[in-house]
Amino acid sequence: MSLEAQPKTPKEVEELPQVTIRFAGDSGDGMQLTGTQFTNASAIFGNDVSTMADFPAEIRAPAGTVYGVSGFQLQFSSSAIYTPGDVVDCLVAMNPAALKVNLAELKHGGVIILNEDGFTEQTLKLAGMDRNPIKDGSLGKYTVHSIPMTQSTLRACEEVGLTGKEAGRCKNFYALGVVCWLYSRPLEPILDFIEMKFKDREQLREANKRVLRAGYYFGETAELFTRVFRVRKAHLPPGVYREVHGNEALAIGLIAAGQLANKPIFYGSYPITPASDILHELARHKQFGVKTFQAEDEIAAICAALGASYGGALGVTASSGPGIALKAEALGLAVMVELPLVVINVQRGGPSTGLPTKVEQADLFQAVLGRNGECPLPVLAARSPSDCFEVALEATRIAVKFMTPVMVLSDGFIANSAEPWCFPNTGDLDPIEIEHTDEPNGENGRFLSYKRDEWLARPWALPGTPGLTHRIGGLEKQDVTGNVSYDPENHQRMVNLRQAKVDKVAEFVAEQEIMNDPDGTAEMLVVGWGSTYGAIRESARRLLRKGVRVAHVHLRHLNPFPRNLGAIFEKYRDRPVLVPEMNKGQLATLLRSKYLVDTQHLEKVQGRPFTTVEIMDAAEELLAAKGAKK
Amino acid sequence: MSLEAQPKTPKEVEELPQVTIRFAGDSGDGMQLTGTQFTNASAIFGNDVSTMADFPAEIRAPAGTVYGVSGFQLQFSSSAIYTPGDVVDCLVAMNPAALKVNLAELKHGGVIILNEDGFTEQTLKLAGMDRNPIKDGSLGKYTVHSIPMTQSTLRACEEVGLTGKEAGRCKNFYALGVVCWLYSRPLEPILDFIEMKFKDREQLREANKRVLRAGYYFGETAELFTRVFRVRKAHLPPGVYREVHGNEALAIGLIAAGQLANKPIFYGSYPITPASDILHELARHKQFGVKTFQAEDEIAAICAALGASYGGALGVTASSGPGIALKAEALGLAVMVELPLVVINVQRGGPSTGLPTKVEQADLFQAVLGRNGECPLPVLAARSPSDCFEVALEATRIAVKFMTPVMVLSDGFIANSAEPWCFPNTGDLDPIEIEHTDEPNGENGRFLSYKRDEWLARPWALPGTPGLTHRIGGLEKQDVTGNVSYDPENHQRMVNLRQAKVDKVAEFVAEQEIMNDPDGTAEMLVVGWGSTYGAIRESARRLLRKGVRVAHVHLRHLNPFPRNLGAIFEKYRDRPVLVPEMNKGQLATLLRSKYLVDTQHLEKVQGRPFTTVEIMDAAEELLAAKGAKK
Amino acid sequence: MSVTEQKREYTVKDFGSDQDVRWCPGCGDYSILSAVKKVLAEAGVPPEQYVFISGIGCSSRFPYYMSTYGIHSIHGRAMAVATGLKVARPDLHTFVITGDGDALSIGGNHTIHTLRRNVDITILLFNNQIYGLTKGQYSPTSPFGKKTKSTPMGSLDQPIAPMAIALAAEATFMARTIDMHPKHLMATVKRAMEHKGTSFVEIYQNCNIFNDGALAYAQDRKVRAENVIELEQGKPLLFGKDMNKGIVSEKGHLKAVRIGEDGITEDDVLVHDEEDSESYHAMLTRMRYPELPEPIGVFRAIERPTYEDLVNGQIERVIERKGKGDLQKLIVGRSTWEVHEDEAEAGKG
Amino acid sequence: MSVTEQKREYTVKDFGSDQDVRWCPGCGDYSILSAVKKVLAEAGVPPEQYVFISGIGCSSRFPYYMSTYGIHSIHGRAMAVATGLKVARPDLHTFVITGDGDALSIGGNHTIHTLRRNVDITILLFNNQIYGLTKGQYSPTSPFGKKTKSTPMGSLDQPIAPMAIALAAEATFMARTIDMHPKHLMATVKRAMEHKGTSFVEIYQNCNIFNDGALAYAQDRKVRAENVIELEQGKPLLFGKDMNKGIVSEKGHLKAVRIGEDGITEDDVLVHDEEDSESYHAMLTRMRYPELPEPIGVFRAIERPTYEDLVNGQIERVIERKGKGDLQKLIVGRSTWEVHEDEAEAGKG
Ligand SMILES: Cc1ncc(C[n+]2csc(CCOP(=O)(O)OP(=O)(O)O)c2C)c(N)n1
Ligand SMILES: Cc1ncc(C[n+]2csc(CCOP(=O)(O)OP(=O)(O)O)c2C)c(N)n1
Ligand code: SF4
Ligand code: SF4
Ligand SMILES: [Mg+2]
Ligand SMILES: [Mg+2]
Repeated sequence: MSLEAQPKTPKEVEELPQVTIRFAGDSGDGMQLTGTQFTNASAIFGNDVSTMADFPAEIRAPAGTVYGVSGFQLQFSSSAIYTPGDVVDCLVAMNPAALKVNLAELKHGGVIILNEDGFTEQTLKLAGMDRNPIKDGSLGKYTVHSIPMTQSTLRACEEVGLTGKEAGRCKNFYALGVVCWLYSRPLEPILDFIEMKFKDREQLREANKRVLRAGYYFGETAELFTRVFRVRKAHLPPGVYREVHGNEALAIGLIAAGQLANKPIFYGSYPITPASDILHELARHKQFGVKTFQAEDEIAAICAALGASYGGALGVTASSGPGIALKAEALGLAVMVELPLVVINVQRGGPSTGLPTKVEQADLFQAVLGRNGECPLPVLAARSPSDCFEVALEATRIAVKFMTPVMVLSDGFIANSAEPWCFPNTGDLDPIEIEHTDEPNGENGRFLSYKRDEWLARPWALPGTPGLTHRIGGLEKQDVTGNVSYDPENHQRMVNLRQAKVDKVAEFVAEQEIMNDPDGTAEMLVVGWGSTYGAIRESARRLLRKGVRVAHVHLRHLNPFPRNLGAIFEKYRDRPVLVPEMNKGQLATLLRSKYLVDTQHLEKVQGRPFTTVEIMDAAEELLAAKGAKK
Repeated sequence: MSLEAQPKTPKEVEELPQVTIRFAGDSGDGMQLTGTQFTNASAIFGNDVSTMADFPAEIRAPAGTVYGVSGFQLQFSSSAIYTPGDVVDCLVAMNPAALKVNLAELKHGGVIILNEDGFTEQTLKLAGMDRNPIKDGSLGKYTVHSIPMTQSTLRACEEVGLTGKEAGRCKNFYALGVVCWLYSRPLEPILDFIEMKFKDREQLREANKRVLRAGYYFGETAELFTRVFRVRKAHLPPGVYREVHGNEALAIGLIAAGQLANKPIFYGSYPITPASDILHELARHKQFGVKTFQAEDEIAAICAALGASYGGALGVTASSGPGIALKAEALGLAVMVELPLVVINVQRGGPSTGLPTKVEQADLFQAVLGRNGECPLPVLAARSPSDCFEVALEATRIAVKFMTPVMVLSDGFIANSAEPWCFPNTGDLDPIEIEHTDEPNGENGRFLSYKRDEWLARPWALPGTPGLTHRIGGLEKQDVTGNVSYDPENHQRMVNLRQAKVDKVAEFVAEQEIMNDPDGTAEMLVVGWGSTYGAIRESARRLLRKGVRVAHVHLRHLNPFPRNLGAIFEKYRDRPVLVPEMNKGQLATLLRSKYLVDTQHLEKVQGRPFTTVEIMDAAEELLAAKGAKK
Repeated sequence: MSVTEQKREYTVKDFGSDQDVRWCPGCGDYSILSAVKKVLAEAGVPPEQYVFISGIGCSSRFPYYMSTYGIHSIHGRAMAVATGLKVARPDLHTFVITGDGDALSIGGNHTIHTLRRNVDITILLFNNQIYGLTKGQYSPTSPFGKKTKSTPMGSLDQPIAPMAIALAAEATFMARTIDMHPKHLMATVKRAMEHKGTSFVEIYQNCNIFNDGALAYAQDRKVRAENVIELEQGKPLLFGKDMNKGIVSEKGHLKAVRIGEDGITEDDVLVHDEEDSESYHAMLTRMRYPELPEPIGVFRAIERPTYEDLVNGQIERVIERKGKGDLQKLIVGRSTWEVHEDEAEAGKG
Repeated sequence: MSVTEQKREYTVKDFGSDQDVRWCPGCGDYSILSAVKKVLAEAGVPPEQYVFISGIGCSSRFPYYMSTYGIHSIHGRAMAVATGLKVARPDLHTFVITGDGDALSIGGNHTIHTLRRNVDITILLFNNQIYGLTKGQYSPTSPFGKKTKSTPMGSLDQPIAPMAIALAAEATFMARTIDMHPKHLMATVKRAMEHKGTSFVEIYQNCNIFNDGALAYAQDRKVRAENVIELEQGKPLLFGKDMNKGIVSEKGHLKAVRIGEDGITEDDVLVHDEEDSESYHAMLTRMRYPELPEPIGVFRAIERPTYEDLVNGQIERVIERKGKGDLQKLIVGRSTWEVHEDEAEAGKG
């Protein structure tokens, strides 16, 4: 590690187990980039990291307004972590609005780093502040560092030859430099990034480098900081890591599925927040034969994907809640024609347009039950950014094995968060085996398009194959032959078969694992799904440290449920079951009806993830209540 | 009653408590009309009646094919009945295909009336029959009357001056005449009908009258019939009755709602089986100011209805499962903007296009849970054709009282069935009171579009009103003001408020009634919803006659559940709870999760209603199993 | 939409709401907002008589910034919502605000069906040739080969012309105007409002964040004259800085010519006629940059009864013939029978 | 759709399925089915190379009656399904069978977007001006004032012309033909199949149950010549029993004239050109009975790369430049770091 990477005059170095920083500024201030770079540097340094982005719903609201504030939070740690942090240790605020919006989550005594130049009469007014908090003493309980970042940035760029406007835009790297110094971060990975990003733009490259260093040296030189902090490397399982975002991991997972199945991916989609980035990502990887299709709407997107599947491609479509609603009718068709299809819902706040850039888990009912008729399909949920890769692979395996559409649930938190990913070696990934029928499977050379295999899947016969011509469609079809049939008993049989097929997926996938309770003696059970994983896991671990034993079951399979889930509830019978969800109890409803288990619900429908403390408190309260009852 | 109405030479008259007849023929044979006329005559005579239509999915499949068979079944009775009958006493079949398709449901020893002329070599072949069943003795266990109806019809029309083709089309009235004689039905109502229907077509009028009488007199004269049957008047509650079909009753109910609310109905819809007839019916009643809008698709239909509601009309939209799926996104908007809207789903067989002309109850999940986000709305179900009227009224009351979309579930059975309706006097119907805010409700003359009343409803301020301008939309809004808000706590509050509002509907509507168990000692509880009403009610009554006491709870309110439903389950705790549904247990799922009650499910997903016997058997088995366990 | 109420005095301020405008600084939407407010202020009809209905998109935030009634509905469906409102409430002045994605991608079908019905509403389509709100994917009006987030190697769909779609949908009023040409913009919006029936206005709008300058050929004063023809009723189709170029039709084939060259005189040039005929209007819709200059102004303005008038007309006619509906009669239906007290023994619950 | 495979001998029977045809006796759909089977038999491509995709409607039952591959999809979405299939499998000959409700009401938007993309599929739109399957409601092509089940006093929507919509959607091939004119029907279907790109064929079809005779003016041999112009490449737009009437354009305004009257000669008459130009094609789409005779035959047939070729072209170009995708490289991404055994104490599960 070069000299640059270590504070040269360590005034006083305090070791911390972990730190949570939030960068906040205008949408145009580049806070997402700043945060990502800091994360990257931390990960490469060897910390465990977890991030969360918080976008405004507006593209670029007028500068200085509270609704235009864009935030990026990360936690970096010397041990394994699972959340971007409950409370913020250090807040970087580029203007009054950013300060105002984020102050509540800063811990008492936390560090504030302000761009002093951003606190003008006008920006204060825009943020609805009467007085300048830098001056009025209202920030007394925090450690405030007010730095004229814009000025300093301009000065650092003086000789580079940028316009003032251009140079001003680099101020986020100044802030980044300051923070790097304060938390003893190496600059090299960031300098490398600048090198690559501005490969062809000499002036910008030079400017950003200078500004970054200027911020860093300012920290070193200024009398402002009496001590700096250090977070040691984390003890992660050995292996090679990269950082990955949720939507990115979904895209990589889909491409991997295509490669492992030796099939082209056809991705039909209509842009929608927070799912669009999957489309953007896939469109960049045409060398894998991926075909991306930006459709005229969500219905066309899913229908095209289904058509592609009929032709033998791996049809995939993605959207968020409102767009998934539009796909419901076509999903019914997919269930009826029994073709493989992967449908991804990156959930956001609802109902209706709701909170488009915020997180929520309220589309579970829609995924499992939101269609006309008896219309079952497997539903999987990813629990973290890197888990998206696994889930994309598994969803594809199920889709082709069972000839069925599969729904994958992610959410706005996972989509835009990053975490270290101990990625696999492609050689270790099981191939996805697909057999296309190429011979008649009935008597007298007849092709029976709905004759099922041992998994109850029908054959996937590709158009173009001689002797296997057949017609499929949305009308009920005769068992085995696939001809249209209005026969009453046949309908019942087909309804049962479609259900039985989906139920059989439970035999195909792994049993449910119980975490945090090796000997089965935990005092309670917490059941979760999706992106609450990190918060629940973290709280279970922290409770353990307090001597409270909490078993954690985190469901990837939401339909059908894992085959041993009933047994798990049996096992924990008479112990409280807590189900924390970012909705009003959707998983709880499904569990209660299926297992008649009296779950306790912890809900948070606020467009932001659970904090660890919220879950710990709920668990402890529940135990206390139970104790009191005894 | 005129002479014509009574068989002149009653060979032998057998009294029957009730009779089930099925008319079956080609789609073009006029079987629906024939059945309707017989029903009408029976109702006017004083029987209780219940009917069921069974259409093919094809418009008019080639004559003589099995998939082109159209059927109409009715039961008429000397006591109150609730179903169109389990097994058929008398089958009228106009051709081999009609015989083939319907024979299985004829009781042993039942009567078959055949159009002998319809059994040609060609039609036999079309029906896939090697031999003529009239001649090969295969119908030995039935009483078969084979009558050359086409010939006789042509002869009866000889002097009227119709073409042979036109005359031939009258043969259904010949069949009707025969059946009227056999069951001692008066001809007068039918003759009146012919008079009216062919008001302007002298020849057809004459021909049909002659043919009807010819059939009747044939019965009287022919040696074929050794006895005729009579079903006495039923002892119905006193009052004036009419016959009504489900879709018709929905239309009348909506119009009544409009009149009682003093509001125009705006009905936006896209045609779909089996909902289209509501549109057709409403379009005929423009004198009530009803505006019907045939939209370009289901989405436009609901959006237009919502727009109309914003303007102060009563917005209504209807479809069937696949079309309701398409409305899901807009329903979310309706929930968010909190405007009154009635959404009707006339359910059919699913999933996907499924069995478009058949009955099913598998859209309950879709109605209650099938949207993105936490998106609650009240759901009501009609239990019989005439109940549709009540439900349409109640849905409207709830929609305007609570400012919410309301989903009404009907189904293909109710839609096309008829029953006697002891219709209300308009003077006895409560008006629907609507108050449109016309003054600012906030301080300083501000209008607060989301300030709620004691029912948690927001004000319905109409565009055009000075001082109340406001904007609504699908983004989350601030409590009270209705401004767009991304605030986390506000989102939770609004999600809770929307749920609380819908939950409050339970306080507004009646408590759940328990039938068939006045003293609470029944051995078991049967819970149903929708069109299973008749079959459950009938089986409960028949079980009672056998000494088996079964309490019957039939839910109109599926979301929220009636406020005393929990108490009812408490009351029957430890007694079996049977939930018969024409789906795989959707209501059962909701009940189980809400009340943790271990329901037993009886499912039938065959595109046709339960028979009484099926439910009786299930109930008895359940009791036997319980007995055995003891 | 006809504005016939008694006029009072209003100012632009009367039409602005108390909500902060949240578009990106420099966005073309601002000038459209300001033009619309000005036109309304001049119309003299109070704010509460207007309803602005939008779909989803940057442009669709518009209603929040007006002090009128409004609905920010769902993506692509604003016209359907507006249709229902207008049929229920013909007295209200109803605007639809939409974008090129909202109106031509997901909402394309509603656009067509609204136009053919001729509901009396005013549609303003903000065409920035991009999806703004979702951060920059190509739209149905983006040129072929457009590089965007979703098409890093260029888009592959042929763009469609909103005016061509409108005519195919039997629009009674269609016009095009430009965000950066405020006078023309205001005049066009005013004409659209005054039209009785669906008026459809395409507004070229700059998205300076994701598609800056895409429409500069028409927006930029410096080049506009060469690339745009300002349509005027009864006037020949002339263009160019010196107005010395014109459009001729040779047996149905359009050509740009220079007056005075090859014996061409102004008489050979097509003459604009808003009212007549379809085939001429059809030709106008096919004029596209860079092959031909693009017309701006009112392409077509014809009379046809509005949908809501027709709906009400049918109701009135029935009532004239049969009188107002009698609910009791409807409920009673065609034939009834009575069950008397003494017949009633076993009840039917 | 281009049919280039090596030809073998097939008969009509090779293309019929074992399913009974369930249309009403007398329905125009029968003759279309028979014509398509004949054309395919002649094309010499085996049945398994074809896929017929339909929506919902009477017409959409078509695939069941063919011995090819097929999907009877959902209402209005056949073109989207076909697009996905064709992009995934450019080798298959893909047909879409649709109705006026399916393609222009609920599916109108997909029609537009499919056409502008120019996917190489053949669309046959059975236009019977009615919703057949749902038993007789008016459709987007029903004439104004049409009395149907849903419009007992007459419909109030202006009908749209499928050809006008197609051109507005930038169709590369559009044609019209008639169920009762089998020779013309077969020739037109054949041309459509041969076109490389989306071909859009409107077929006038009689629904003898719910709309009998609605299109008799064009179907009936006795009157057809007066009401219909058979387009032929390079030939003047003449019509009438004696071919003595023609169509002229006066500065873009179309008129029917009689040759020899008012000094009009055949030279004044418009000459049909499938390839050039948009404005002429636009005029053709506006010719509607009874004001003008209606063209049948190929309106427009131009060349433009197909969507699937463009998609594949981009993929090939990238692979040429960067080589085939390397999964491991993709998974590894831009920057990684390693955690060594000795650093690992507390695991992360
Ligand atoms: C059903 C649905 N699908 C997708 C979206 C995401 N979305 C919102 S606006 C938009 C397109 C915006 O483009 P345009 O209509 O041109 O408006 P602009 O932002 O350019 O003004 C999209 C795809 C959505 N909100 N709802
Ligand atoms: C989502 C959905 N909405 C409505 C329907 C009902 N429906 C089936 S076909 C049809 C219209 C048929 O008309 P057209 O496309 O002209 O076909 P035709 O029957 O005349 O051949 C309608 C409304 C449906 N099946 N699905
Ligand atoms: S993204 Fe473009 S269209 Fe949207 S507000 Fe910003 S500049 Fe305007
Ligand atoms: S209803 Fe009309 S279109 Fe449908 S099959 Fe019958 S005749 Fe043909
Ligand atoms: Mg746009
Ligand atoms: Mg049709």
